[in-house]
Parts: sequence; C-alpha cells; structure tokens
Amino acid sequence: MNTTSATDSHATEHGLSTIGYVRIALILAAITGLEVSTYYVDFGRLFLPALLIMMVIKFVMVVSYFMHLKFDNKVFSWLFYTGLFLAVGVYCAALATFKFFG
Amino acid sequence: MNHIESTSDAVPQVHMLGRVMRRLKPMVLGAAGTVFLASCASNAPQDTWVPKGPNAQKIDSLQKPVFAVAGIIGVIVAVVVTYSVIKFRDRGQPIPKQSHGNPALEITLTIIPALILAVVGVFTFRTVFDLNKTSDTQMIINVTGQQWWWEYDYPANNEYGITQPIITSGQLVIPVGTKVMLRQTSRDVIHSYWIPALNGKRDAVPGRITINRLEADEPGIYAGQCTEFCGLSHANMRMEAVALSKEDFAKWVSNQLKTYAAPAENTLAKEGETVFLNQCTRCHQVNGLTRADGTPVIAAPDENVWSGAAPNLSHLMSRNTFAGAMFNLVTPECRTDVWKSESLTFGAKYLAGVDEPCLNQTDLRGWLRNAPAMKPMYANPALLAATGGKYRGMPNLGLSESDIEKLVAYLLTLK
Amino acid sequence: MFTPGSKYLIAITGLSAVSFALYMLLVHPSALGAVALIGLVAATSLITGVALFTRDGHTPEGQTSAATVDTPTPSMWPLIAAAGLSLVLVGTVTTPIVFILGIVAILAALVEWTVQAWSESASGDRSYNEGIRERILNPVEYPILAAVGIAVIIFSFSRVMLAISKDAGAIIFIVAAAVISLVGLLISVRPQLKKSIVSAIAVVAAIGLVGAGIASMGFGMREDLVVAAEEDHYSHQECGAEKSDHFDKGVSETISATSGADATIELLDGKLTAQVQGIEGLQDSITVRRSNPSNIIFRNKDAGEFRLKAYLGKKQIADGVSEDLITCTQLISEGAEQWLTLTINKPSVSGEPYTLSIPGLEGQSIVVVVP
Amino acid sequence: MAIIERPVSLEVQPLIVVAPATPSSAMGAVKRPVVTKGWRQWVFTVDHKKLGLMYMATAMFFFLVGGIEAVLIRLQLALPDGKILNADLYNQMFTMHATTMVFLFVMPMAAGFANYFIPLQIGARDVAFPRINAFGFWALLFGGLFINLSWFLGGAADGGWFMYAPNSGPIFSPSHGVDFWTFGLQIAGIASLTGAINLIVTVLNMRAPGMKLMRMPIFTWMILVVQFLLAFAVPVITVALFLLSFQRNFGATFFDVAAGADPLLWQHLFWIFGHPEVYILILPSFGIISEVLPVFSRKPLFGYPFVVFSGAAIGFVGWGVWAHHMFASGLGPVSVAVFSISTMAIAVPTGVKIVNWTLTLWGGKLWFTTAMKFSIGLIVLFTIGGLSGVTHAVAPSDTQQTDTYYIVAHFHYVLFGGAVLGLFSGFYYWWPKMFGKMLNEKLGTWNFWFMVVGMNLTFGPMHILGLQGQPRRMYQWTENRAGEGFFNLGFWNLIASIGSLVLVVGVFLFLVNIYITARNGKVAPLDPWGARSLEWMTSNPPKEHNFDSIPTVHHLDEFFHRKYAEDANGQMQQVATAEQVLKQLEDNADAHIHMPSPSYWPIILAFGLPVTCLGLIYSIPLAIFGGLIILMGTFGWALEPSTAPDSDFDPPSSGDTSKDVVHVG
Amino acid sequence: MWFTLDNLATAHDTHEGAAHSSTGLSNVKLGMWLFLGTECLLFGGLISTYMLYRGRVGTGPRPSQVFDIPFTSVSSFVLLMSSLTMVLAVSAAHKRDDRSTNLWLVITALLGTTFVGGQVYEFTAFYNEGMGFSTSLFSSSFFVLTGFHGVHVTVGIIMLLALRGMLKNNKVPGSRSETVEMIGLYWHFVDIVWIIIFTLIYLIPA
Repeated sequence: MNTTSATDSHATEHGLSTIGYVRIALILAAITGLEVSTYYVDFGRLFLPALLIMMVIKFVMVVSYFMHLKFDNKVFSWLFYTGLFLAVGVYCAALATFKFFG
Repeated sequence: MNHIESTSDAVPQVHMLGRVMRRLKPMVLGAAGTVFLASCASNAPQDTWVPKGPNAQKIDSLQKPVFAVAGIIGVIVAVVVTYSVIKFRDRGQPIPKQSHGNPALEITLTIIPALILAVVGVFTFRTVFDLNKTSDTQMIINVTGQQWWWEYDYPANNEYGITQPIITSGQLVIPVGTKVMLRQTSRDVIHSYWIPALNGKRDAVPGRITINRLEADEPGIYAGQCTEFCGLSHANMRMEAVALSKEDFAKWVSNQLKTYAAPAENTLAKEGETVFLNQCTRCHQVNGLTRADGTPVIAAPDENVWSGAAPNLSHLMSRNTFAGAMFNLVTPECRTDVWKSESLTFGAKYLAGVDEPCLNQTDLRGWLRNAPAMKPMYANPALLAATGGKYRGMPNLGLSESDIEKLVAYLLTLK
Repeated sequence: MFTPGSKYLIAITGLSAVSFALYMLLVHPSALGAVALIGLVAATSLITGVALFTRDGHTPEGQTSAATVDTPTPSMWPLIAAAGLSLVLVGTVTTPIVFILGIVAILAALVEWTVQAWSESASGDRSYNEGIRERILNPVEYPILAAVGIAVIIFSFSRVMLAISKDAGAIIFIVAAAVISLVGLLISVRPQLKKSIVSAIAVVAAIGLVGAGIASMGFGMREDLVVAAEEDHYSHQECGAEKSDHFDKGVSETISATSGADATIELLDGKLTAQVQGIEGLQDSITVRRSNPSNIIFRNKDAGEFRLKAYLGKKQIADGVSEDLITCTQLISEGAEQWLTLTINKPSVSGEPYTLSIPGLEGQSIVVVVP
Repeated sequence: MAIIERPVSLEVQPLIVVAPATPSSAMGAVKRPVVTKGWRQWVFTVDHKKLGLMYMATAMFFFLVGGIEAVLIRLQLALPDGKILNADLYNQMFTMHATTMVFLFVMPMAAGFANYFIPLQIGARDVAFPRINAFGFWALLFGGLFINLSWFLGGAADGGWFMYAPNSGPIFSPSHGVDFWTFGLQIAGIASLTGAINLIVTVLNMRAPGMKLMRMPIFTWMILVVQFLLAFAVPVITVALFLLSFQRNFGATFFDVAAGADPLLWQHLFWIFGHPEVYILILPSFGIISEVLPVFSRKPLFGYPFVVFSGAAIGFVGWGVWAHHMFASGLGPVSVAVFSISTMAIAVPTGVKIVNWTLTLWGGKLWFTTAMKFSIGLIVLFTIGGLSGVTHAVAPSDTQQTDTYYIVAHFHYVLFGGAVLGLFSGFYYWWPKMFGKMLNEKLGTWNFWFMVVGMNLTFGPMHILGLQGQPRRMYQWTENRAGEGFFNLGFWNLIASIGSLVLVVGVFLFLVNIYITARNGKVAPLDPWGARSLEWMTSNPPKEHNFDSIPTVHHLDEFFHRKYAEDANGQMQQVATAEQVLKQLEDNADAHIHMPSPSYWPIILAFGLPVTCLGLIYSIPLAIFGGLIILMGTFGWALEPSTAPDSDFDPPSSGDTSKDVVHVG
Repeated sequence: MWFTLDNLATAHDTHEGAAHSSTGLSNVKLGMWLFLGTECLLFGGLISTYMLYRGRVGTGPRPSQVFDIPFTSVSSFVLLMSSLTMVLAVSAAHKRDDRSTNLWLVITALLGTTFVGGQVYEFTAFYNEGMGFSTSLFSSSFFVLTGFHGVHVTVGIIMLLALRGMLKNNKVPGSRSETVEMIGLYWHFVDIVWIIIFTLIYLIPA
C-alpha cells in the first residue's frame, strides 16, 4: 500500500487484492443505492449537499482505488487533478456570470 | 507641441517624424507620443478623450491617469534599455561575472507595479459600480439593434410629455442633463451601442436586455458607431445622439406626437403617397396613414424582412440621417450648419427639420433607386434560401424615376 | 519500373483528373460535384502513389516462382459475397436496410478476398503470407469486428427494452448485468471449466439475445411509447384545460434565463401588477418592442393555480374571418413563476389593445403597448 | 538528411550502420517506410527535427498567406470608401487573416521550434511519442489546408476569428465558410492537443541525467507552460466548435436566440479558450529571447527562478481573466470588477519578465547580432503592448477602447512586437543549428530595421485611430466621420497602410536572406554564438540521434560551464572549446541507440480527418469513408511496434550507398 | 485512442523498463493521465452547457417528465460494476494471468455494451415521447452530453474487444499489462464521468 516511490510504480503488486476491489465496489454500490433513495425519500434541505457529497465520494473512490491514483506517483494525481480543478473552477465561474447559482 | 492643421502640411512632418523615430526608437513615441499628443488635440467626431457627459467624464478621469502612468513606465523601460544598449555594448570588456540575479531587487520590482496596479484597481472598482448605478434613472428609452440600423422607442412618460410611445430611428434624441437609461436588445445578432462622448459601449445582445446610460451636458449631436461585428454592413451601422435642451426636447416630443397630415390633393406629394402605399408600406410604417377607404395602414415588415422590422418613417424629415445613419438626409452644408452651431441656437436649427433646399437629394434618390447598391445587404433573391426568402435590409424595388420623384416629394411632407 | 497494376492506376487517375477538368470547364460546376470529382482525383492519386512507391506488384526477382506452386487456401469470402448479393436482391424488393447490408457484405468480401488472394502470391512461405495479410487487414478487422459485435448486442438489447414495460425493463436490465457478472465469476473461479462449455454458453447467450431482439422488433414498442409518439403529450401548452395527464404543473423551474425579462407580472391578492426595470412602482401597462421576442415573468403569489393569458390581436385566416391570437403560461401554483415570450409584430396603433390577463379573474388586466 | 537508424548496435563509429540480416521478401505496403531518400524520408518521418522543420515551413507558408490577407486589408483601408474588396470579401479577409496568423502561423511556428529544440535542450534523442508527433504535424497541415479550401468552395468564414454567435449561425453566414472553419480548427485542435501531451511528457520524462526542472533552459520551461495551457484550453474550444457545428449541420439550437439560447455561452467558451491562447502565442517567444539575451550578454538570465515562476504564474492566472474580452457585453458590475482586477494582476508577472530581461542586459557584454536586435526590439515593443493592455484592463476605459483600432494596435504590439519578433530572433539564433549555415547578418540587420519601422508605422497609428473612435472590422471608413486636423483618421490610416508595405519589405528581406544563405551562406562553426545550453552541444545540424552520448547535467547553462570556469581571481576563463566538449561526447558514444522507425500510420490517420470533415459538410458516405480511414489508421498504429523489426528493412542493394551515409543539409 | 494503445518509448525502450526516464514513470501512463485531465475540461464544458440550458425546454418535455430514474439507476450501477471487472482485468494482467485478463476484459465489454444498449433504448424512448435532438435547448444539450459519453463508452468497448483479440493473437506491441492498464484508466474515467452525469443531470432536477 505504500509503494509510492518512483521506482516501484511499475510493480505488479500495487493496488488492492481482488477482495479489496470487491469491497470498494460494494461500498460504491451502497452509495449509489443511497443516491437513488433521494429520489424516493424526501431529504429536505439536505438533498442537494448530500447528493453532491456522495457524488464526490464515489468519484474519489474510483479514482483513488480503481485507477490506483492513491498508490501511484503523485505526478499522475497532479496532472489529473489540475485538469479537474481547472474545469470545476473555470466553468463554475462562467456559470456564475449567468447567475446560475441563484 | 505644434499642431499641424491640415493633411497636406502633415506630409513633411512625417519625414521629420520618421527621422525622430529612427533616432529615438519609435517605440517610445508609440506609447508616450500617443498619450501626450492625443490629450492636446481632438478632431475626429468619435474621439474617446473628449467627454461630453458625466458617464464619459467618469471614464475619462479614470483613464487619463492610467495612460499617464503607463506612458511613464513605458518611457522608463525604453530609457533603461537604450542606456544598457549603449553602455554595455561589447567594448572588449571581460566576460561579466555569472551572477544569477538579486532576489531583493526582484521582489522590490515586483511589488512596485503590484502596488501601482492595486491603486488603479481600487479606482476601477469604484468606477465600475458607479457607472452601473441605475437607481437615479429619469427616462427610459428602448433601443433595438437590427442589421444594420437602430430603432429607438420611448415608452409613455408623462414627466416629459410623452403621452404615447414615440418610435424613431437614425438619431436618438435625449434631453440635456437627464439621466437616460437605454434598455438595449437586438433582433438578430449582437450589436453594440457606443456614443464615445457620452459613455462607453454596451452590447445589444439578442434575448437579453442590457442597460446603458447616457447623459449629455450640453446640446449637440454626438456621433457613434456599432462596434460589435454584426455582418455585412457592420461598417455602415452608425448612430447619432442628439441632445436638446429640455424646452427643445418638449417641442421635439410634441412634433413626434403630431398626427399625420395627408398631403393636399393633386400635388406631386399626394401621388407620392400612393406610390408609398403601394410600395413602401409593406415594411415601413407611417403612423396615421390610411388607405382610401379610411382603414389604417399597418406595415408587415415581419413578413418581408428576416429580422422583423423596418424603420418607422413617421416624421422622417425631423431626422438628419437615414439608412441606419449611413447617409445624411441633409446636404453637407446644412449638416455643417447644424453640427457646428452654438449650443444656444442648436436646438432651433435641429428642430427646423429638413426642407427641400437642405434635402440630400443625391443619396436619397440613389437609395430609392437601388438601396443594396449603396449599402451592402443581403437583398439578392438568389441568396435568401437561409432566411426563407426574407431580406436582410432593403431590396431593390425597381422604382421608376417618376415614382422616385413623387416619393421624394411625399417624404418631404413627413415632417 | 511501372508494373501493369501501376499503369492501370495511373490511367484511372489521369481519367478522373481529365473528367474533373472537363466538368469544371464545360459543365456548370456545382460545389458538390467539384468536391466529389476532386475527391475522386485525390483518392485515385493517393492509391496510385501508394502503389507506386510501395513497389506494389513489383515482385523482386527470384521470388515469384515459389508462390505459384502453392495452391490457394480455401476461403469463405466468395460465400459471403454471394450471400451479400442475395441480400441486395432481397433488399431491392423489401427494405433499403437489407440492401445496404448486402452492399456492405459484398464490399467487405471483395476487399478481404482481394487482399487474401494477393497475399497468397507474395511468397512461398504460407505463414509469411498470412503475416502480410494480417498486417494490411488487421487494422480494419479488429475494430470493425468489435463494432459489429457490439452493434448487434446493443440493437437487440435496446429492442427488448423498448418492447417490455418500464418496470420489467429495469429488472431485465439488472438481471442481464448480473448474469454477465455471475458467468464471469463462475468462469473465473473454475479454471478447469472446458473451453467448449464456455463457448457454448456464449453462443447460446448470443442466439438468445438476437432472437429476443428480433422477436421484440416484431412485437414493436410498448403501449405507452406508441401512445406518447401519437399524442405528443408533453408538448401541450394551451390556454384551456390541458389534454394530457402527463402535463406537469410544477413549472417554476422553466426559468433559467435570468436576464432579459422586459417585465415581471405579479398576481397578489387578486390584483395583477407589472414591474419594469428602471421604472419605480407598479404599473398597469407595459411597453414592449415590436417584432421582437419579449420575455415576461409571471409570478403567482395567490393561493390556487393560475395562468397568465396574453391576447395578441387578431389573425386573419380567411377573408372576413379572423381568430384571436392568444398565448398562455401553464397553470402555476402559489409561489411559482413562469416565463412567457411574446412576439408582437404590429404596433398597437388602432383596434383593441393587447392585454395580459388571468382567466377567471375579471377586471384585472395589464395593457401591452407596442410603439 | 540523416539516416534512419535500425535497432542495431552502434559500436565505435556510431554513424555507420551495419546492414541487418536479409529478409525473404519485400511486399511494398506491408513494410515500414524505412527509405532514407527523397520525399519519403519527410512524409513518413517521426524524427522530431524533420517534423520541426516541416512545422516551420508550413507556418512560414501560412505566414505569407496571412500576410497577403493583411496587406489587402490595409490597402482597402488606406483611403476612405476603399473599393479593393467588397464588404463580404473584406469580412472573410479579416476573419482568415486572424485565423491564419493565430492558428496556422504563430502556433505551428512555436510548435516547430519546440519540436526541434526541446529534445535537444533537455538532452533527449527524440520526443516521448514520435509517431504522435508526426500525426500532430500532418493534422495541423491538413487542418490548415482544409480551412483555406473554403476560399475555393463558396467563400471563407466571415464571422471574425472570434466567430460570435449568433452571427456565425446558419442564417447569418449561409456559405460553408464557417463549416470549414469549424472543422478545420477542430482538426488543428486535435493536432495541438496531441502535440501538447507529447511535449509535456517529453519534458517531464525524457530529461538527461542531472537535468532537474530548475536546470532546464527557459525556452523549455516556457514551452512546458504553453503546452499545459494548450492541453487544457483546446478541449474548451472543442466543445464550443462542436456546439456550433451541431447547430450549423445537425439542426441543434445552441446559439439560436429564438429557441431561448444565450449567445453569451459562445463568448464564454470561446474566451475561456481564447485568453490562454494569447499566452500560448506569446510565451514561446518569451522563451526564445530568454535564451538569446543571456547568450549575447555573456551572462546568465537575471533571476532565472523569477522568470520561471512568472511564466507559470502567467499560465495560471491566464485562466482567470477571459471575461475581460466581454466587458461591454453586460455581464454585470460584479463580474466586470472581478475580471478587471484579475486582469491587472496578470500584468505583474509579465512586468517581472520585462524587468529581468532588462537586468540581463545590465552589466553584460552585449553583442548586437540580428538575433539580439530582434530580442531587444521585443522587450521595448512588447512593453508598449503590455502597457496599452493595462489601460484596457481598467474596465470602464475598456468600454471606450474595446472593438476599436486601439485594441488592434495593442494586440499587434503584443503579437507582432512580441511573438513575431521573438520567432525571428529564434530564426537568426538557431538557423546555424538547424541548417549548418549562418544567415547573413548584414541583410538580417536590414530585415530587422524594416520590420521594426514597418511595424511601428503600421500599428503605432492605430493607437490614434482607436482613441479617435475608429471601430475594428469596418470594411470602409468614411470621410464623414474622419474629422480634421492632426488626428484625422484619413492621415493615420494612410500611414498605417504605408507602414504595412514597409513591413512587407522586411519580411521579403528575410526570404531573400534564406535564399542567399541556402545558395552560398557561410558554413556555421560549431558554436557560432558562444551559446550556453545543451542544444549547441551537438553537430550543426544535429545527428539523427542528437547526442552520441547523453550528457550528464550539472548546471543551468551546462554548455557554458563546460567551456568556461572561474579562475583564481573570480574571472571567467575559457577552459575548453566547443569542439573539445563535443569530442568528449563523441568519445564516449553510447553503444546502443534505438531510434523509432518511420511509419505510414500518422499521415494516414491525419488524412482521415479532413476527409471525414469534408463528408460531414457535403455527404455522409464520404464521412463514413473518412471514418474508416481513421479507424484503420488508429488500429494499424496500435498494432505496429515503435521500432521496426529487422525484417522490415530491405537489404541495401549494391552500389547504393546512400542508405549508409549521413546526408547533411 | 491512438496513444492509449501507443507503446512508443523511443530511446527508453520498454523492455529496459521505465527506469531511464527522468521521473521513473512510463511515458504512456503520464500521457494518459494528462489526457484524462484534459478530458475533464471537455466534459466540463458539455456539462456546463447542459446546466445552463436544462430549463429551456420550449414547448418540449422537461427533464423530470422524461427521465426514468429507476432505469438510469440500474444502468449507472451496471457501468459502476464494469469498473470493478475492469480493475480485475488490470490486476490479472499485472499477475500475468492471461485467462483471467481475457475473461474480465470480455465481461467488462459486455457490461459496457449493455450500458450503451440501455442508452440507445433511452434515446429511442425519449424520441417517442416527443424529445428529439433539436426539440429544445434542453434536449440538444442533453443528447450532446450523454451522446459524447456514449461515444466514449463505445470507443472503450471497441478498444477492449480489439485488445482481447490482440492479446489472443499475441499482437500487442510493448508491455501487455501496461496496455491493459491504460485502457483500464480510460474505462474508469468514462465511469467517473457518468457518476457526475448521473448525479447532476438525472438526480438533481432542473
């Protein structure tokens, strides 16, 4: 789990075991279930933040575990998250000029 | 600085200028020269440095110091570079010490411009919000852009005697000293409304209403031009804002509200009215015009023009321009007379309108003869597939010379 | 240096260039025709170029003899070409899709057949020949086989989904996914499983899916989709009673354009008022531009469901007959707001004024003035 | 040109290649294109240097095309009511002038320099993905030709390079010009994106041992920043272009106001791309002059880390300023104020660069070569452009200046005074490296002065024109609004037009210089300028594999430090000549050098793109055909190993020694 | 796609390992992650367009009228699970377990295909319910966004199946496990895009 040093990045044993992956998948499935439940159950004011938080959790879990970003070299995280945060920042700013957020 | 008054005199100046430029490094002149020279003289009618109203004044008092600071910095850089170039040229001195910089100096030279910009930023911030204030509006005018002219309509406003909405085009008429709010939009593409002497520009965006504010200090005509590229005749989409004293404005309003007076029977103008009815009312509305049976004539530009409207020609001869202010409705002499008159006499001269001696017959007749030849417009029937056969601009109506004669006589009655 | 094949290609290129020149000079050229012909010139010259510089057909000495000795390998492509031909024939009398399928099959067979035949004369070494065949065709075969495979699955699956009810659809979907995953799991944990069994499962599944797809196609779409297509039941925006029970009353969401409203019309305590930006106070008339879509926000602050109705004059439909031009918002409940776009082409010079009113609420109206 | 090397060991003499075992047959198309002669060595090459040169040649061609368009524009505007072009043609002309200069000249030219010199500067033998590199070039060339094809098929795009909706919609621009523009830029965008990813990975991953990030030459640094900007900006314009083509070709209504669309969406998407694009255009030239100034000042770049970080800061802040192109569009005061401030903020790192260049000159031992002249010219002219930029960072004054000739003046000072002068500096500086011959310095000086004077005559008066209220994009100006006196528009318009002809002479002199140099130019010595960075530690022009042995880097300015050392008195003294340094590398030549083999697939794949796009405009079957080419190209590529196996090489036929000999020139 | 499958390592040949590169990382993987970073801006733009236009339905149906949440939940779930099978394929490839690699690649492709099948069904149903591509701004931006995603999934499936064939015929140039891993990264990215689309577009009503 701590094979983050540069030379080991190619090691075949990095990442989780099969059971570990299945466990992650089960958690993801559970969160998805919870997300879908917002369609049936009224969450009130928590609706929007809860959905967004669950979305982020799922996103980060897939990226970190399935895509190995957690175990890989930081350069990869850096490249990917630069694009991601740039996209979020720039597009949110653009939508804000359309008074999208209220 | 010795100003040169005419183009012909300016030519030798160029040579001198060229020599100076080559010697002094032209770049210095480019920025500093512009800053300095342009502040001394102003001649083109759309000069951005001659504010004639409080909005433009606010912009001006913000931008002139910025230009000055920018000019000074530009000169400093140019001088330092020139000095280094002369001082440190290779005279056989040994290879200099390989120093990699001086962080303290660097940080200082980073902080100084940052501070200057911070100060500029504070003033910018204040001016932006100042210029966007709308709570003190005294008068509203709806401005509608269309390829390639502007339409102005004045909603009813009892304070200014506008009992019914007024609609006009070509020249925007406003009372002096009044905070006018323009509610702008467009019927087709994005246009931009700009009267440099009164305010900066603001786009007219279709589907949106943008707010622009004008206020003129003194009577006069202020030139402007559409500045957002809007297609074929973008260059010909001009505007003029006419500021009248409050009394003159009231007179203008009452003239605009005057009911339609049909020309006398058996005159050329009466025949012209018939031609107008047959040819022009498909698109052009003249309020109060009736058919022989007394029913009001209501134009249907939306059936012929893609963007949906054509200028309303009621009281055409109270305006000094036509065809999107591309042409003057008055001869150059009469135009000069109005534009250059003192602010006290200006109102009376403008309100006199256009009468036959002053009428710019050449352009008006040319326009009636073949409009697309005088202003590029999409009027070729072969190219109208995209708009379902509708024109974008006035087509060639194929009028005979006698029809044109009659029409001109008729139009002259639309005071 | 020029082989017969190259000469043939050069001739074709020349011909197409000549035909392009003739077309441009003699016929009234259309852009499409010009593009087609220049495309032909480009394509043929490309092929010619490839053929020339790759020394195609130029067989180095001493290598031809071996190839001719070997007998050609058996090939399935003639069969596929024949099948394609019959599909074309069937297609001409039935549907164009079959026809196109036939054409595609013939083209594919021709290409494969040609390359195979060509590669077999390359050398005497059969595996080497197979190698060059793969080198040319694998780049096409891999993606196209994959694409055709998934296209069949996608098509069949979506037909099944369209045929069954919404609820059953979701269940079938999840069951299908679960079966796929379970079969995967099964095969993965049982390495001793025979290859033939796995293949058999795959074949049965494929036949089953395609069969179900064809059956569903025969069955057609489920009832409510057919009805929906006929009724167009989400599109109704009328001023009277709404026809469809699919009609949605929570319409406040439809406002997302936050700039560009000419006026806000508010219903409060049974009173209809207008607010215009830049003018203080509540108005009983608004001015909108002629020939321009003007947007109005209708805000309901009273209990109950109301809609705003705009009367926009009359439209002559025949001589002497005319009908009212009316447009409405949907019914909106308390606290909701909705967007209404009016386009009025005629100035309000004479006749009845244009008005905004609330059906069922007498005496309240806003006059719309068009200069 | 150089040989195509095979995966074969290079023993003592690395340049002579032993023929591999003879394969059994040659079946044309199925072989790798390993030919080393004639046009094939160019068309199928994956060598970064050849691709760099092809990028530059392409860019130069489009520079001339764009220049002709510019001259036509200026001739039209020289006198009132110009009649040379009609309104329609004029609109096409300025649209294509900008499009050509931005997308087909400055960007590819910078890409050419980057391709050629990045691997050399970081001590690599090629880029990370050589075939992608080749693909990028061909896609760019085809994309550029595709856009210009519209001239012959019913007229070019006429909506301005910013192509604001709804004026770019099918109603307002019914010809296919905008379609060609959209698809052509899409193709060029793919080229930029692949190129960006390639160069970023190259810089991050292929540096010579010891070449830490903070030892990289500034040019490499600036290119790295530019490629990051490109990588993240191109997808944004891709979205915008997709939306536009869906509207124009498939009936969507993304910018159709009647359907409720908001035209400002296009403006946002375009400028989110468009503003980083401005820095994409200018930063490579900043990099070039940051190489040139230290070399000819004989001292290191002043404040190297500051220049690096200011470049990165420009790249970063460049993402937060796009709406300053929209100050007049009615965004609302909050947005305007925020973007106004952020725009001013970006002036600070830009100022840092100017300060550092000036201080690099300070205390140096200046040698005024043509390259140096262009660089110094850049400092001053770019400063003017930068300062006029600050005046319209101030949003209220921008509402007076935007869309007038003042803006035209501003960005031509930035892009011509900045970007173009930098690129010319690069030509003169690196020409000996690329071609082994020195460009004529005397002619170069003339070239410089004509360009600088011409550029100031052309664009200087535009400041006046703009402040006097002449809007941009007018196909005519009228005497009516020209005014009188010193500032009348007529006089300054005429001056600008005359200036543009002077500029033409300047560019023509450069072409003459190339011709003369190619005919009988002086052969370049190994180290003509006393240079400082790794790209000069090779032969002129470099060998195909760049370095016989990969140097280990110990310093910033490694090459300089191998030639000079401080003596006891702290004076710099030469300790080795360039020849000695190179000899040392040659003596330690690597035994195994594997170079990637040429490939058909990049050009085939790139060719599929314009075919598909042409099909999307005119006929869907053609698009399907193009799609098949793309598919085949992609998978043919995927199935092909990077380095060809031995069996792909033909045996050298007797008497033909050309394959085994290094061709230079 | 072209560089997903690219194995170009030039002077740093793959068999010599990535140890020669400056960061010790593989070129292809660096390129892949960068590419995914840029894809964020592509999908960000499409999502923003949808967000801006989702309420502009004209006379057509509105999002909540046509969306079938139970169905979409299932299809999201299927795509999520395909990420699991993909990661199992990558894991098997690293262990040089060819049988499992092939198996999970095919299973992933099948799950992906069901997802796309579901999307085709959904589009057809929407069309029948009066929501064509050019019906309204909402429908155009919805179809463009989900269509782009669908195309990405389809490209992924083609790559998976082609890779399966290439593995079988031993035609993968370069490192097999790395090629599988690269396609895996792409596949997971497509999945995380759908995680966002599912929440922002389907679950949060306009």
